[in-house]
Amino acid sequence: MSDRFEPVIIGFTCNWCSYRAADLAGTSRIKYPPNVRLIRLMCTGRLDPTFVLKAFSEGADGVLIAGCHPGECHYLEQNYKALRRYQLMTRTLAQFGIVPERLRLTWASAAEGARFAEEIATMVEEVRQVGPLNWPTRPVPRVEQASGGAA
Amino acid sequence: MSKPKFAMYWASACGGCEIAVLNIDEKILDLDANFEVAFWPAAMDVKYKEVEAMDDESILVTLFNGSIRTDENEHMAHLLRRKSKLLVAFGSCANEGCIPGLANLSPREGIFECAYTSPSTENPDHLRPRSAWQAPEGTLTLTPLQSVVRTLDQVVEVDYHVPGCPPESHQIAAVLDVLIAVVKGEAELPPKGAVLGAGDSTVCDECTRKRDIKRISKLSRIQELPMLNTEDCLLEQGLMCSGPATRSGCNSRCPNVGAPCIGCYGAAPGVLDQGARLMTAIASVVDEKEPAAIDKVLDGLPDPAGTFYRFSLAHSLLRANRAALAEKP
Amino acid sequence: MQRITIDPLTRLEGHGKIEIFLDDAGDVANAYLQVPELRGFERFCVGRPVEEMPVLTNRICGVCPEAHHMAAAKAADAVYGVTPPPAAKKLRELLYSAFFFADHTTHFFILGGPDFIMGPDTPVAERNILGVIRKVGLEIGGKVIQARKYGHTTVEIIGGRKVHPCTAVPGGMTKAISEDERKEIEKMGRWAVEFGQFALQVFHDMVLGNPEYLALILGDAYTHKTYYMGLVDANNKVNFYDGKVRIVGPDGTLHGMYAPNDYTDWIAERVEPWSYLKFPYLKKVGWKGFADGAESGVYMATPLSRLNVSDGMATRWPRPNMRSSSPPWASRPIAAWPSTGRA
Amino acid sequence: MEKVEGYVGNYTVTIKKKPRYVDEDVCTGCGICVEKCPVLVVDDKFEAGIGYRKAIYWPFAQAVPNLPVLDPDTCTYYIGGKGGCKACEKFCPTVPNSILFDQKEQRVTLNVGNIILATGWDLFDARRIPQYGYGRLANVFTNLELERMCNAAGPTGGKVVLRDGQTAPRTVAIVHCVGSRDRNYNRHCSAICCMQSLKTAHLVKERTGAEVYNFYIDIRTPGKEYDEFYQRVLDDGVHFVRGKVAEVTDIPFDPAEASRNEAGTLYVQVEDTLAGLQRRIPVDMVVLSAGLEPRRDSAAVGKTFGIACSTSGWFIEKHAKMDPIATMTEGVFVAGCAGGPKDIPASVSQGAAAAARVLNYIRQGELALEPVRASVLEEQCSGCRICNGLCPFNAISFVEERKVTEINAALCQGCGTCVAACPAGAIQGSGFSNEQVMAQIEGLLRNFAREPEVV
Repeated sequence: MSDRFEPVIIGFTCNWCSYRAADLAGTSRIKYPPNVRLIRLMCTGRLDPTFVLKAFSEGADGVLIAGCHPGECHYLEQNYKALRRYQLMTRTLAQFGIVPERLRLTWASAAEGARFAEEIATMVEEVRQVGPLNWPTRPVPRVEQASGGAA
Repeated sequence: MSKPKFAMYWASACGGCEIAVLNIDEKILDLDANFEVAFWPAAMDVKYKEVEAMDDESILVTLFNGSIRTDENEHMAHLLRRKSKLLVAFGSCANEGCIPGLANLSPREGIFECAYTSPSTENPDHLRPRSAWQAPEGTLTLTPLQSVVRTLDQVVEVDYHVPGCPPESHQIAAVLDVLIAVVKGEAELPPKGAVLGAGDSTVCDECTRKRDIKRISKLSRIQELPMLNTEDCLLEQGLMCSGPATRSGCNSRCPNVGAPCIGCYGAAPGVLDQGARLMTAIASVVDEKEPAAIDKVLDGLPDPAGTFYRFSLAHSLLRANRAALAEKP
Repeated sequence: MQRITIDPLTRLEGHGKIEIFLDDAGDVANAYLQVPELRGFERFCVGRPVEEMPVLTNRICGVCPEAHHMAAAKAADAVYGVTPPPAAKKLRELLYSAFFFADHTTHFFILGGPDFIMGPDTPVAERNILGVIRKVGLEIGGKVIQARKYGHTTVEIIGGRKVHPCTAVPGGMTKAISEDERKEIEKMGRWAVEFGQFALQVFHDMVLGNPEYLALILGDAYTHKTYYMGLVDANNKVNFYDGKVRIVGPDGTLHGMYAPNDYTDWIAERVEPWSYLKFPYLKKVGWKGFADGAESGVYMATPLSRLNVSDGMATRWPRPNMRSSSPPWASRPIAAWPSTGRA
Repeated sequence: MEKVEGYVGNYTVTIKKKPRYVDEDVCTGCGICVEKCPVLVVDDKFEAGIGYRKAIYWPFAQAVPNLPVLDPDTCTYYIGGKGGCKACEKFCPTVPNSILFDQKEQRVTLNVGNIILATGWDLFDARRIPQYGYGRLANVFTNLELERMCNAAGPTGGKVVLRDGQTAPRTVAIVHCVGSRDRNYNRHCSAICCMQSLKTAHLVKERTGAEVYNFYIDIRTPGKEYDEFYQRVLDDGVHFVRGKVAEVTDIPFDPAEASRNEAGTLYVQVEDTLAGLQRRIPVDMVVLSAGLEPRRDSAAVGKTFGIACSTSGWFIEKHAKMDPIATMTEGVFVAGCAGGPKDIPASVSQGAAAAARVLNYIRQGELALEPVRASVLEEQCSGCRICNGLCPFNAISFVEERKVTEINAALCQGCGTCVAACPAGAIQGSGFSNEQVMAQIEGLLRNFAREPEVV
């Protein structure tokens, strides 16, 4: 297998549209890179920035958020909240040294299997250009031996 | 039976926690009556050597404030963990890294760059403090700074947490009462890992300002809001306030005097990342739908990371800027 | 070369350790006061909004956060080119003075002071606040606690919190004080004046009254003939909040006077490889090592130096029957004062 | 309907009942008052403006309750406040008198379990297309006016006549898709105007024997026996011109055309797309098949009932295909054209379906909810009210006394937006909880071999 960098991307999809777009892409045998690992949420409104930070800190190289087109949200307008959070997250993550290419928000209705697959392919390429993130793991307290060990 | 030992130590800290403990006023006598202060650099002349000579777990309770910035801080954390039965992360520095934790937003090298080449510094031969330096009379050592600030529980097991910058004196007094009751056998020890001296909601719970449904159309800075009134919620008047995502317990000190809450009591119970809570709370109530209009409102926050993680950067999920983390110790 | 290490320094704010090298005869060859602490405020304040400086920089020191709070607020005023309204200026001045009273009570009875109240020969374990209370008794100990309580309560009323105040913002203060609050502050203030005289009395009886201490203080160990720097108001009286910075030489002659924002013309900081802390000195005199005297740029910016550079306090003692002789510092700069404390 | 509070099974509805000025309990519906009332008023509601009614009148024959109502705007008793006439009161045989001139507006509160919104539709105002001349050219009618004309009980007794009320038209033009399928007005197809136009063509042909021209874009006959009816109308000899009418004018193109036709003839300018040529057809009468539009107040009504309107204004159903009569708010249903244009059979079946759903709830007495819900940890909620404005389903409400927020499980749809927004982490989702999602993230990234960095 080629040794080129294969980014790991966590995708958050919405149960009513982008998750179904992924299904449709699958059923219509559309090929797209396997780098994205999808997590289903009821709505992109459910996306908590903590999830994005968790993904990056656990080793993801990119995070994709895919929701319904504005105005078509199954819950009427909750994708607007996802949009606002995305815009604030991009600004904050920049100060952590995480470039905008690593966090992507896209809209894909249940019928847009092809478009969703294309969106994933583009993102995989972009993150491949940007390179691995390799966020260091979280320090774990070292448990001292009970006896008076060396300082 | 001699009194149980009490210790208070400060790692990378400012001494505010010590003053807050002294500010429990008369209750300091209860401390003296029920405990033998074994080690307290701010107020007692006990030296490190003497602490190392103590038996393990001979100190009943150690209030450890200050974050882990240098090797010495870490060494003392391990030492006091060994010597103390109960190690309490006391104050925001030990719990979340506090304001000095903001140094994690840029590589450690920047600290030396700024400090030792500032406009008021005459440093023609570019001297830098070094971990070991050969003086004519002998080698002098300085504990080196680590690449990023860490919190106490990222270095050693912590038994209890007392948040706040500094913890409010009435809360410290309450924690002291619990300790005294435990010592006298009148009360059980709280569950390990418990947060003491704080409420279980957020600052808004104790804030006396009127609150309404939040819809933010503009975020301004305090100097742009001379007409802030004392009745309504500051956030609703367009001033960024960290109250909604900051743990209660301080009786909403700052908002009650017209200043915004800056988040010093850390995250609400069970919350992993205080900054993320503030980010999502503010973003969700921005009253715009078009990306450009949303951006215009968000421009009211010139420093998002600094605002959302003012006190909890070192304990957040990401902990630091990528470049800072990448710097080898 | 024999070596004595004092690690850590205690009963002060901040970290420090002293390395003393003794020559073969056992005399001190050299001594180094090393500060092993550096948090990088100069670096991480870059990029933060200017109006947050008062609440970020006050975390430089938890014992004197009010000082950094005010300095940052005044700097922010200057950035916006605004002068706070008179009421705000008075509130800031009152907060600063209350802090000065509370902080000095802390220093006098808890930090540096115990060395003198308990005496240099008392065992180490006793030389602290708990020892002081045991020695002077609960009655006086209670007064000390009361003094600190009043000082910090005033800071809390004006500054919002006892430690790390939050009400100074660019252009003024976020909160005024009510008439009741003013009355309460006045009540505490009057009590504090009493306490001040009591503390002076304690100092006279326990320290100046004890020939052994007097010899120690006036001895050369504590005598530093250096430059003195302090803030003075328009008629050259001590002021804590505002005014010009006045510098006098070891012999009392005027070295210079400048507005605080011109400090880089007068002060420079020296870097030493064995301490994170830098060493400020008078630029115009120059760095001549850690030495006293008129040629060395080393200067003192302490309560003593405030008195040496000024014509006394701006306010007079309320009770005329204070000992008639004018305070000793009236004629020439006092060189001898225990300058422990500020590392 | 002024205010709706509560939730499914527990709605409190406040209704503003306008005064009828007739005592419902006493009036027998004899109609003498209507007979005696001297004031004649143009009825632009039921009679579509081509018929009259009295100041006191029946809204329409099958009105429920079947009682007259007095119109204060046109009754002389109220005009100028002089209290004149009172003929209806004089002749009313009931004791006590049914006419109550000073009856006041009432607030009625009802406790109901479910709500069915069958608020219907508005007719597209044909005046908005000036080139068709409705309201300017006398003999241009709307489909609703023709409906009343063809009705035997209507103002013309079923005879199709021109605006003068006597002369029967010799040639009639029927224009389809007026204000529908049109980017400038309504993009949607109003579903019923094709069939209605065919019916009008058939009736006009049958009653007047006139030459009838139907101008259409597509003939849409989706229902049972609909296309057969279309074939029959074709057999009647109705002319079908495929093209969108550009203009209806009474000005002849040139003197030659003027001489060929009488004054007052209307010329219909159209491009016949099948024949591929421009045509100007002289007719006596033009009937505009105006489309269906959402009620003007649908946005406000939607807000009152906590349901949403789509961008075009129709109420949004829970699911376009699988659940067309429920809405996102549990317990509120939509039936008929309020949800979108449809014909009578569809409206009737939706009405029945909505009633059946409601009966289901009433019989069961309890409600099966989707498992995914949000709930507030009361002791952790600080009452900061960040979440209060985030729920389009009004499931989030603020309890003023306890200064905390509450989520109504019946209304919550489980989208989780408030769970993700709560700054205090005080709102938990029963499904897709933080722990579950975080575990998935860790799981998905675990094989990404990285030991924890023990420093």
